[in-house]
Amino acid sequence: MKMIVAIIQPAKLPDVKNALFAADVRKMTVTNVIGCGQQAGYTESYRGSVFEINLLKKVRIEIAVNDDFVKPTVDAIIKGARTGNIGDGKIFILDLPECIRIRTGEQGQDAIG
Amino acid sequence: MKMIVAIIQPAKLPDVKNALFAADVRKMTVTNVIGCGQQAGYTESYRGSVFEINLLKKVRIEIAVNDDFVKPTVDAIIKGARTGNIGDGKIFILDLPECIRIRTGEQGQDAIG
Amino acid sequence: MKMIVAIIQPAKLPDVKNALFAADVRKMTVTNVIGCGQQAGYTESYRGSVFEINLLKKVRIEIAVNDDFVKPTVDAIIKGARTGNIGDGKIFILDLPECIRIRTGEQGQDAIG
Amino acid sequence: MKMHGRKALLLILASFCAVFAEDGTQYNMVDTMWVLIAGFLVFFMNAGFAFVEAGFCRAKNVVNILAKNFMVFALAAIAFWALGYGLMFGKGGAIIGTDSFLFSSTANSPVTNIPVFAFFFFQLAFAAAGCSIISGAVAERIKLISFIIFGIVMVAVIYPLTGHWIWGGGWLSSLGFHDFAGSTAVHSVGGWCALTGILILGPRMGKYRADGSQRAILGHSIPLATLGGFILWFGWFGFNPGSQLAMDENVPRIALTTALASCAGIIGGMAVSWRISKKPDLSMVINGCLAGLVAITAPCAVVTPAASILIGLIAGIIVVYSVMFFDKLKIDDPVGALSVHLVNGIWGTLAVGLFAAPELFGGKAGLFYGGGFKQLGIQLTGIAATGTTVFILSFLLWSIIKSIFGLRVSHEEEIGGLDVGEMGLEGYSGFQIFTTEDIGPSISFESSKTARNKVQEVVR
Amino acid sequence: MKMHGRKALLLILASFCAVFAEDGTQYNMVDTMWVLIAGFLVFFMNAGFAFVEAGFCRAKNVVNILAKNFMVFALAAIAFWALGYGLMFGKGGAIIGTDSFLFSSTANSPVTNIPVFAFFFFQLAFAAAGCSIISGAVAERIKLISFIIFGIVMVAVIYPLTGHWIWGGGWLSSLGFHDFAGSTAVHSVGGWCALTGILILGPRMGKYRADGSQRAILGHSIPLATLGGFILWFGWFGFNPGSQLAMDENVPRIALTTALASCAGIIGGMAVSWRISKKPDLSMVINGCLAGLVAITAPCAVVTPAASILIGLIAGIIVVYSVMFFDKLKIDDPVGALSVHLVNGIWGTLAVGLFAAPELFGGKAGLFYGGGFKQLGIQLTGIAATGTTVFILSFLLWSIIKSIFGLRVSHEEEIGGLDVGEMGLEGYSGFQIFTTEDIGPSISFESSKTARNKVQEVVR
Amino acid sequence: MKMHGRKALLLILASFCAVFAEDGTQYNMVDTMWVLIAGFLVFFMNAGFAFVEAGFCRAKNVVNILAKNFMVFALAAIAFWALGYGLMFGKGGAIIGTDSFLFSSTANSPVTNIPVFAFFFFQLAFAAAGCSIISGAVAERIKLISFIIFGIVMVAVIYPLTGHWIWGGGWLSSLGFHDFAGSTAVHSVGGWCALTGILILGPRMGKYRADGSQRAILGHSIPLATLGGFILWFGWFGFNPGSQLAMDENVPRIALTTALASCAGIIGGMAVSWRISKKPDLSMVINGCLAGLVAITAPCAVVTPAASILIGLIAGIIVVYSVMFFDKLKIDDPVGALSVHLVNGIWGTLAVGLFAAPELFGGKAGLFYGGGFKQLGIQLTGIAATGTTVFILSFLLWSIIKSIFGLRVSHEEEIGGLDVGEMGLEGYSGFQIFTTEDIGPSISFESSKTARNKVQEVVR
Ligand SMILES: Nc1ncnc2c1ncn2[C@@H]1O[C@H](COP(=O)(O)OP(=O)(O)O)[C@@H](O)[C@H]1O
Ligand SMILES: Nc1ncnc2c1ncn2[C@@H]1O[C@H](COP(=O)(O)OP(=O)(O)O)[C@@H](O)[C@H]1O
Ligand SMILES: Nc1ncnc2c1ncn2[C@@H]1O[C@H](COP(=O)(O)OP(=O)(O)O)[C@@H](O)[C@H]1O
Repeated sequence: MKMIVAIIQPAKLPDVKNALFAADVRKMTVTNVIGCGQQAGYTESYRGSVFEINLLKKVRIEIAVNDDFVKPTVDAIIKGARTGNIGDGKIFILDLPECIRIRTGEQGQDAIG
Repeated sequence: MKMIVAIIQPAKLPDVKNALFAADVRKMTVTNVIGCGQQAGYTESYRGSVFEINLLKKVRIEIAVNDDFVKPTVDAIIKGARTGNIGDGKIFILDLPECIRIRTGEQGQDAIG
Repeated sequence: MKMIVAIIQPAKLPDVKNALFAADVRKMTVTNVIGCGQQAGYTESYRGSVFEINLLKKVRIEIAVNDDFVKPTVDAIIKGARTGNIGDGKIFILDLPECIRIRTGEQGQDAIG
Repeated sequence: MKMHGRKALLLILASFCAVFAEDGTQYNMVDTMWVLIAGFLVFFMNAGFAFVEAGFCRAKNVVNILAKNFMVFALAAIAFWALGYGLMFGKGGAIIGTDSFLFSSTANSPVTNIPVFAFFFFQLAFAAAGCSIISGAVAERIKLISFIIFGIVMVAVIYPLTGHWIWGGGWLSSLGFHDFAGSTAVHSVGGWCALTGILILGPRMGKYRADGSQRAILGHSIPLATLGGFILWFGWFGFNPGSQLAMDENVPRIALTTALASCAGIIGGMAVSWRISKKPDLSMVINGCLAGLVAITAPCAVVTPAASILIGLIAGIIVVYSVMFFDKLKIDDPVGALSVHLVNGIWGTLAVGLFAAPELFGGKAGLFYGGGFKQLGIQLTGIAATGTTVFILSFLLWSIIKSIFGLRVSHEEEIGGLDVGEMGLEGYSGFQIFTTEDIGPSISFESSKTARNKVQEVVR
Repeated sequence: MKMHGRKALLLILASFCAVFAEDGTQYNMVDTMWVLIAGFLVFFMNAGFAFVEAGFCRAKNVVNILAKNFMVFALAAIAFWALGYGLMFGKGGAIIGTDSFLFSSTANSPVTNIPVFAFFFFQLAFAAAGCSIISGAVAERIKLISFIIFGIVMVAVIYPLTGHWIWGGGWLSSLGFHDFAGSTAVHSVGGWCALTGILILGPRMGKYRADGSQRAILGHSIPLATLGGFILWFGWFGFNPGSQLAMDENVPRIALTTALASCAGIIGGMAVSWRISKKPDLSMVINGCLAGLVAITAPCAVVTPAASILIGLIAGIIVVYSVMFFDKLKIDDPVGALSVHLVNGIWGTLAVGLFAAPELFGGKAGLFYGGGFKQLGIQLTGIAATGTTVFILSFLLWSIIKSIFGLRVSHEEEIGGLDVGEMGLEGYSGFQIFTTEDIGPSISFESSKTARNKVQEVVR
Repeated sequence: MKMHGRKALLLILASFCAVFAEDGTQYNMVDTMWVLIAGFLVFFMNAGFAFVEAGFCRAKNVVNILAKNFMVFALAAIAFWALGYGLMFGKGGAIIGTDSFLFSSTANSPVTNIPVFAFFFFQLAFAAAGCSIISGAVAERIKLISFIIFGIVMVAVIYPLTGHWIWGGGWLSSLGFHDFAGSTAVHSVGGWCALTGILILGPRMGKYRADGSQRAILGHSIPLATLGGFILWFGWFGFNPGSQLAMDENVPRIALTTALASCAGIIGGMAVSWRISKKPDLSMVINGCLAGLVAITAPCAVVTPAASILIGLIAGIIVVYSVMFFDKLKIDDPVGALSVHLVNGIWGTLAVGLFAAPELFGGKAGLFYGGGFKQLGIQLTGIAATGTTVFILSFLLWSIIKSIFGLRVSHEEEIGGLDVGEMGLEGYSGFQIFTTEDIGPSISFESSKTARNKVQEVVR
């Protein structure tokens, strides 16, 4: 099993979710994060001083999947999140040796979906 | 060492924390997340339109433990979080090759606790 | 590649960011978390009852790096975050088998930076 | 008011209770104080509009909406001072006033019991209210500069023009059109401007789906919206009773009809939304309250308390259906300004023709009080004349502004929020806020009907 | 007020300063304006109650609490209009009024200097206040529909009944019971209803632990609660001085005693909470202010400024201990309504019997001013009679409602929040909010004493 | 006001419209009501100050700032009651009042048309305002106890001393110094105290970098700050027009100059900030509004409406540059209190000497109205005398407090927030808030110039 972690633009979350659903990936955990990457920030001004915001709002999606689902999942994320602009984000794939469903105690591949 | 990541119902956090303390697991990192799983959402209405909320509030707990602590930790989480209802959540267990305590620079198993 | 996860004091984020930039690490994802560790909490009072806060505000930094960047990154985090007090936090290092840049579809070491 | 013998004498004596200005003009200081305090309350309604609108918008646009409302009084003041007051209350014909520009102490005033400064102050507060109505309707997508320019011209020209017809001695008032505190003169006029603005701007991104269905875009702070509702409600006790422009024995009744209509509006909005969506929708209840207030604004002085309850109740019912109706037409009004101010402004103006009680209306009566269709016809004339005029003028004005400055912010800015794009300042520094829409209403999953069907039961 | 010769003449002349109604009745327009404006301020207190209660509740219940407070004026208005006013101020015997139902211009009024519409408006605002008190006490667990029904019946029947005894010419007023602006008639009555509600409802889930100790359930927005406190404070300058129902030379003194008592209440609450918890607890300071205001409500017109400071100071001290006392009894009152309104309503009513100054009280005097126990005894009678009656009636009413509709939401709904369950709408869309309690107060770790002992030093 | 024959007779008759107190003194009840209501509005400004300051501070200090503002009226009341009122308005020489301590009904009053209770109430509200100004300037780093002690002594001694000179019959008023509602007496005095406080406290941690550049420390809630701005604006209609202490024909004009100056201040602040930072900075627009209000406070009764626009416009321009200027000097004023109250208090006081119109100023005139430098010189004298005195006294007072209690919280507490450290209570329980500064303005990356240069384009 793999743990897929994607950092995307907040505005693309609905698209990514749609694409994942279309690929039959229906479980995920979403976190509000701020990110710092290639993407330039923007300036704001407050009480006479101008300043740069370079930690930008992003959304982090965590999806645990069986190995055969890795490709469809990654593809769906890319499909939903890509605009071609800097700041589109990253996908990280980690090994996931174990997964347990709290409700039933099921383990492994049965528990993930 | 392992990194245990559990997604649970927000309301169960106190119980899980109690169960972990009882199992002598006293270190953890908690994040506010929203999750999408088997659990159905609920409807809200706003200005005449009814809509479904299907990204539900969850709590993510991250616990780094030595290998012999994995089972007690998982058991404690299940003990604290299980209600038997859909939405109880998942536990993911990842390998954790290294851990460092920032204060002392200690590494590995000494650093984790 | 490795996924470095550091839990630090919120007030040290600027210092850590500075230290990372100085070490030429410019990409990261930051999350607001609350943590429970060795550090004691503090008391608040509300409407006549005194209570302890022992889940303290922390910041979680996630940095994906190539293997040769692990040491500089860890050193920079320690440099920026260490005060020598309890509560300084932890660094966890996980294996990261794969990384994909959403914008370009690049994979692996090319995608990470 | 007819006076005979003894009473007249007493009134003459009573009139001594006044302070005399240097030029020998005599003002009633009780009336003056009343009008000033009412003006303060109307002024405070700016805060009410600001927070209703801010609460019903998303967090990423909150600074923008607050700025518009905070500055609107300033813009209105200068515009009304220079041009608007003269067009509205200057001496002139049936169509428009032609003197008293650049307001000063010698300006023309329709009332003699209070100093012209007090009258101007009160009218100024009214003019700003008209402008505030628009800002909510076009929120979350309009360029700041374009709104500002529209607001200035609107207060300087459009509002005074129809205002002159109704309150400045123009043709509608000669006709007998009755709009006591401005259901038409203020609220509908603002509403028509808002409507044309929305028509030209189009809906917010993501509000309507490809399949024609609509998504709820949740307001970011119901507490702020509720605060705004309370402040508007409070301020309305200056708006309506203050419009008597004197403290006489009618004022308490006006305060009471105002209060009762708002209460009935709440009950109407609550009942209908409870029926429709199985829950009493607070955002609709607030709109219901405001709808009741808008509707009673025209008839508040000429109807009985019992009639005011009916008028308000109907307003509260109308507003809910109206919100849903506009959404069907894909007319995207984030705060319900059209339903509250335009639709209920019309309803309230009509209500004069239906419910006016002869003993309160100088012998004339509404339809239900045996006065036949006469007054109703006059009211309809006024509504139609004002509506057509303001619709055309505001449509033209928006179009001109659009061709020069553009009306709408860029797509990127709309997604990222007008606070970053237009204001360079975020509303809630340090707070973790989901900017993605998905937190609120779920998007539709056409590709996945099964998932959708499951979402029924309420869990947690 | 006694009048002789010259002065009487002047007063007669002064009385000409009034406008005369068609029916020859003469009203004082200065008084009328005062009562109206005071009524507006009292009306605005609805917002104050709403935000104190909203701020002291959790974010997941904020829409529910706001809705209750936003709608309460509407419910009270209709109930008071139809039934309450007649029972309270209608002509009738010592027990209850029996005419003036379905209020209209011919309704009975105890005062003649202002139109009955003004009097009704002012009383209406008061009636709503009584009902608002309850909503905070039963917050975060009561079913909306059950609260609404209770509120309507309470304003229609319970409040007018005892109100008739005290203000409507009933037996308590004949006895000489003095409750100027309603420490008992409004605040204690609301407080008793709140108490019976809490007793039947029980505490919020998780408020008291198995071992009997209590957990703090933190309010979600101290800024909103503070805003509410400021608005209530502001509104009280209508509540107390307005209750004179005339603008005479006593009013400034009443405004001053009101202000001073609130200040002393703040200082009392601050000092005690500082002593007890080593920090000045702002939530207690706000309660202290309100406690001072409630306590001065009965005696504000008959005590000296110096006495008002003492009354307020004691109120501020009482309120802190009272909050802790109710918590010991496991009577869970999220906003401190019992301590503020019930306990200090009683204290304020007693204070008349202790501090009334003969020169302000028509020659009668309180205990400390040499008047003996007479007035104190009367005050005690009033408190006991009102308390017993309201306790029993409200207990019955809650019980009946419980048996028909149920009083309490389900456990799931209480955990997930009433906003989702009862209102179908969340307060802060897009904001990331921890719904788990654990963010606030820590739970107790009986199993892990050592961990607990370490939590001492204050770090970051 | 000169009176002749017929008019005098009428006025005498008019004066009958009053209620007579037992002691035969005659008060004007219209004036009394006006002063009371104005006092309520000024009182409500406390809420305005509280929310402007709270909004412009960080979330971690919000309870602290609210508590200071909520309690300040209480502290001021007791201090002013016991000592301040006597020093300010007691009979005495040119320097200080020497009776009327422990205020009671027999206290000295400069006005005879209203009861001394009303006058005291109004002055009390003013005294609290002076103190509120300071709390914003020293926010986010001062110890609560030290601020409380400063506030008490300031209201008890410093404010009354210079207040006596200006309003209590002291030497400045004899000289002809004109400060109608307190640009100097209230605002500058508060501003000077704030300045010395900041000088001794030093800037907030992290506000200025080693290289001398400054970082923006963002306010946590622009909605709250805007709410505060609206409430202050609303309250100012009590502050200025109420200072007439009577309801006469001048009051409407004063209300109007107040309104126009605030509008012009908004436009000034908006225009300048738009020019400087390419965006209209709402935080500056709010400051601009308040600056206009402070500036018109001294001259509001003696200038024409046109002049008031100019005065306000200049104030709005000044305030933006002043904020930037103080930041250059590393004088860290989180809310802009110095720029609003001190700088524009001075500007407004000078404006009397420039713009006073002879027909409104008893024949005397300002420089631009042909009066030469005379009045300007007097105004300058007053500014200098008050400024020097208050600077020295407040500097001494802060120093003494510092040596006894310390002024500043510990570094840990400042980082972790005063809410935890000083108040033991957090403002937003359950909300996820970034306490790190980095969310707002970015830190400087001296070591990494390239990264910095890239940050230009505005994306999402
Ligand atoms: N190496 C990394 N480690 C952790 N987070 C990263 C890393 N690289 C990118 N991110 C996250 O992805 C977001 C987008 O990265 P960015 O470099 O702007 O996008 P792009 O993929 O277009 O180069 C960043 O804001 C950050 O949150
Ligand atoms: N495969 C997964 N990947 C990531 N998060 C998951 C996954 N499965 C479940 N979750 C998280 O766990 C939560 C509960 O899942 P759900 O399927 O409702 O529970 P159950 O364990 O009862 O089937 C989800 O809301 C989601 O946050
Ligand atoms: N084993 C762990 N698993 C998960 N998070 C941890 C673990 N240990 C520490 N943390 C996180 O690091 C933070 C600091 O830990 P603490 O023990 O106080 O610091 P120190 O490194 O000084 O011992 C905690 O609040 C928690 O968020």
